[in-house]
Amino acid sequence: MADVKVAPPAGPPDPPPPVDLPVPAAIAGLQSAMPGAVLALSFFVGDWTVIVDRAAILDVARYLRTASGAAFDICSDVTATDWPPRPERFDVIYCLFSTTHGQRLRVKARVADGDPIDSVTSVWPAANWLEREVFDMFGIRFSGHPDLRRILMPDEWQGHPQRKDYPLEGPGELLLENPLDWLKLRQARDEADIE
Amino acid sequence: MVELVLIPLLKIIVVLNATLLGVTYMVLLERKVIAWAQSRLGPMRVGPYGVLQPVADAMKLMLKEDITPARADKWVFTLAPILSMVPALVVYAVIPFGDEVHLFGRRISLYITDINVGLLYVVSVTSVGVYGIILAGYSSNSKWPLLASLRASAQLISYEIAITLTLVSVVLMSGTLSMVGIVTSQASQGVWYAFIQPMAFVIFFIGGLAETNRAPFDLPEAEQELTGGFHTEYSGMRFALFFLAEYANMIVVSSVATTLFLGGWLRPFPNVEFLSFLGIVPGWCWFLLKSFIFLYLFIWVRATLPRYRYDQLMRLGWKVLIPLAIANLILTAIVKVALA
Amino acid sequence: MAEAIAFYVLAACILGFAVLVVTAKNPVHSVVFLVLDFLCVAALYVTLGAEFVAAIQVLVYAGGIVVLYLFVVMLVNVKRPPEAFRAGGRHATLGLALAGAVLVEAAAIAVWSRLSPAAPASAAQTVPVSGNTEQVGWLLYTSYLVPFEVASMLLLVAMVGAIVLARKES
Amino acid sequence: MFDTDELVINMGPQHPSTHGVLRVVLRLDGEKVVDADVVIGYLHRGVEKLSESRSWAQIVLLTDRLDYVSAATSNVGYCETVEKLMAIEVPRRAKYLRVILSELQRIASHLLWLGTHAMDTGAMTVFLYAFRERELILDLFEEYCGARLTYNSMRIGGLPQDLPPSWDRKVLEFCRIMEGKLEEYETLLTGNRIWLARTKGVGVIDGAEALALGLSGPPLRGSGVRRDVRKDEPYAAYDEMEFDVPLGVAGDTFDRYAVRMQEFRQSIRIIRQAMQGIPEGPILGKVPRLIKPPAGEVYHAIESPKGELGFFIVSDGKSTSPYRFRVRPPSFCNLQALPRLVKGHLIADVVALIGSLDVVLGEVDR
Repeated sequence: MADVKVAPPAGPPDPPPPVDLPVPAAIAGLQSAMPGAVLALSFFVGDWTVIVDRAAILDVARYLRTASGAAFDICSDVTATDWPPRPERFDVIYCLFSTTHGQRLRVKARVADGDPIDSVTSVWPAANWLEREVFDMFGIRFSGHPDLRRILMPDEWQGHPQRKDYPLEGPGELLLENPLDWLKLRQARDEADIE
Repeated sequence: MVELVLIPLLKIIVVLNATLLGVTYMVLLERKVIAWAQSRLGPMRVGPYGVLQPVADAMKLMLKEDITPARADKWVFTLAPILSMVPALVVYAVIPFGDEVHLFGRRISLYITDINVGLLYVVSVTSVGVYGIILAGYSSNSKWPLLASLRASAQLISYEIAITLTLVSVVLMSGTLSMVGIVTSQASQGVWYAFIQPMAFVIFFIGGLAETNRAPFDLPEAEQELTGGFHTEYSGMRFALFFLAEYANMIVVSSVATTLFLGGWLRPFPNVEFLSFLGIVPGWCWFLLKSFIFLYLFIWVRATLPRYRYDQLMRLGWKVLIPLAIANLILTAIVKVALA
Repeated sequence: MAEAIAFYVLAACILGFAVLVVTAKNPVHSVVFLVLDFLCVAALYVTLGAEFVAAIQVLVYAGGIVVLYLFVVMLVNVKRPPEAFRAGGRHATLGLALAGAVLVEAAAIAVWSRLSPAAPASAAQTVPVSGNTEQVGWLLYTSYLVPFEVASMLLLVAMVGAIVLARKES
Repeated sequence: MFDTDELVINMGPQHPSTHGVLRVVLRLDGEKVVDADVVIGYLHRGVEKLSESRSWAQIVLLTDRLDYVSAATSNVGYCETVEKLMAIEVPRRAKYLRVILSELQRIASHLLWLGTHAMDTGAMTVFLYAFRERELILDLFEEYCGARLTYNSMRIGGLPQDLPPSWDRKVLEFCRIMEGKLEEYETLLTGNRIWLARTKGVGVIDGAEALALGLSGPPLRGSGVRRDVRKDEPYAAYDEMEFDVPLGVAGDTFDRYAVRMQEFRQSIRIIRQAMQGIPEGPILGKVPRLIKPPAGEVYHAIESPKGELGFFIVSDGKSTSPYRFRVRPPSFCNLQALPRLVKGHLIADVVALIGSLDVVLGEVDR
């Protein structure tokens, strides 16, 4: 797929909802309850997205989980997207579903490299492993997470593979310059464990 | 000299070889029967219908590298398979395969010896077999086998109690501990003890499954839980010894059950006159047939049932089987005294 | 003659294994030697014509009680540091004292039985049944009924006590 | 009095009952599990990263290798997501065929679950019976698309080919056989005292907690939560199908088992309806030759045999591969509940619980 290199996009388009489309009650409620938290709304191919302030994410989550008009009791997914040219390069995305209202909502927060974001595990315990995966793959730290470790990659791995500046073929010689050294290191550590 | 040394020696050689051959073919039988239960064919490649499969298995196991784990307790690791195999073979000394046959002008009894504490001998020798499993688990220096050996020691001791209690009921009926004596007393009383001691028979069967680590009580070697159980770290011939010991124990249990409950070498309904034409079949054939039925039951159960959990196994042993066995024993004693 | 040879060989084995039980560094090895010791004792019983006692010896001691020993040894972490073997002054004196007491007792019994040897033999002659097992049973339920029942009560009490001790407060 | 330690033991990554390369670090008190830590990633192949340099059509192949025992449903999920992104109208016949293939796949996947779950508890005959019937489904798939495991059976906009001749008769014949065989499995397990003892009351989780922990699919429905993507957010032709969502009550291993056993029957029911009502017409919608969706983000979920399988895809509108490709794997999220479920149970229950969650490590690790 050697197609022509184009400049990397600076961010998602996040098209605003059409003016004549009624905003769902849950989003309207969120906007009125926490006016400062919601930065923008987006609507695309039938999916509603709320872009919120990073600092307010835990409050937003708590509201969406508990408010009767929202009651998003399922946290389907927590993931992230990397937009390197943007100053706040990461989008952390929460896919929610409400079993009472049968509707979906995506919540997005922008995070700069190195900045932490509050963990929502206290609201949705399901987010535990999902946030670990985001940490593992993107290096976004979740403050207040009970057990923030790598999950898919080995513990001693360097770098975060899903970032756009991470090469597809892996770190190559950078990490495994001499695999034997690495093996020895590991063996020594294991033996120390046994003793 | 011939009577004292040669004939017993020949008997021992015949019994040991027959046992080992029986054990290897027991493995094939099990694979075949389970395969048929599962709509498969089983071994088919080595020899016609796979009949030479045991030979191939034995060759493979003997030629395989015999690995001792680096941090194993070496001599206990070597001792364990021997400890589990020897008791399983020694028991055959008192099992009466038949009455007497006339061969080359001599009357030869079809058992190696008949000692007056035969049944106790069986129980005590088999109780030593548990050491093989426990020491294997301990000496492997691996956690899964250790767990398995803990399971095994608790399981075997618990079920031994229930089994021994059922045996006492049988002894009450027969009035003797001699294996031959128990068969002859069934002949003289004209009934198999399975019919007058059905409870003891069932408890003995269940306990026998547990004592030989067979499904649904195969916890010490539960592959899905303990990755192979106590013999996880064994390979080659030492592994084969464990395997052979298990099957030898199965044959022991079914032989003992046949002797105690199914009239040993007696034909069915030994006191019914019009069935006397069955007498043309020699006694040892009846014995083998009955043992075979028992072995088939073992295999059938394995193909059908899921496995018990450790706590459930213990509960069944201590809270169901042992009280039932004691109740049966007391009832037998009362009836016996009342009739006397 | 053959009996004497068997006795001395077995006695040597018993003593040798007993020494190994005490000296083995690994508690599991000790237990294995103990089993071998018990098996030799059972063989000794057989040479004395007491098959029943021999079978019971194997069944109860080798096959039952020592399995529990092994169970406990494996379950409880008894890997002691090497110092524990060296600095055992108090235990050594206690052990020597106990061994001395047992020796004195054995000697006393030997001397006493030499002085009045007829007592146990006469009891066996009054038994109206023949056969090893039957004789043991007869004696247990006639001459020794009370000690037998007391012993069983003692075991029951011990068992209940063990359960009470092991039970966790819930 | 005595010094007793907890035993730390590694179950896996090479272990007969961890269904692949799952590793569970158990802290044991005797045989009782005090704590469990699930270690995954041994089968991580970087599917998400890899997809960012593959064309949209090639990714269908990668989705085969997520849940490799249920490739067709993953194919459906991915294709529907791209269709949603590109607003492609899929012909009704293709929608019906997707339902049929999905449900056949669901039966195949549940059969594998049933066999391995029973095998883990020691009932080995059920395993071979289940594989015997699964073979029939694999034959059907082989006849349809030529493959037996990684089907690559969907295309963006529809399906690669129409049904082979007389395939529909074979499917109905399979449904007939399967109904009889279900009775056979239930005879071996459902009424079996040992099976009941091993599954009832093991790994109990109530509905609210199951939702909070992110369970989906049969494990969630086993706890009595009525949540099925096929009903809540119908896709393909599920809105035209009539079927029930089986629910459990106690939320234990047995209920999860019972739910799946009922789902077999519901799947057969759906296949029969779809076979009856299948319309004539094209099987591929209007799809541009070069697939290049507009810039934007989309999330779409389907009900895979394991639970809610979601795809979150970001397109930048310029390149011929996705900018970000994210799979919401149901096995991953279900497995998260394992430490909670096994706590206080015995080792034997750990294998039963891994079995009752029905995880596929290809999907967990991606």
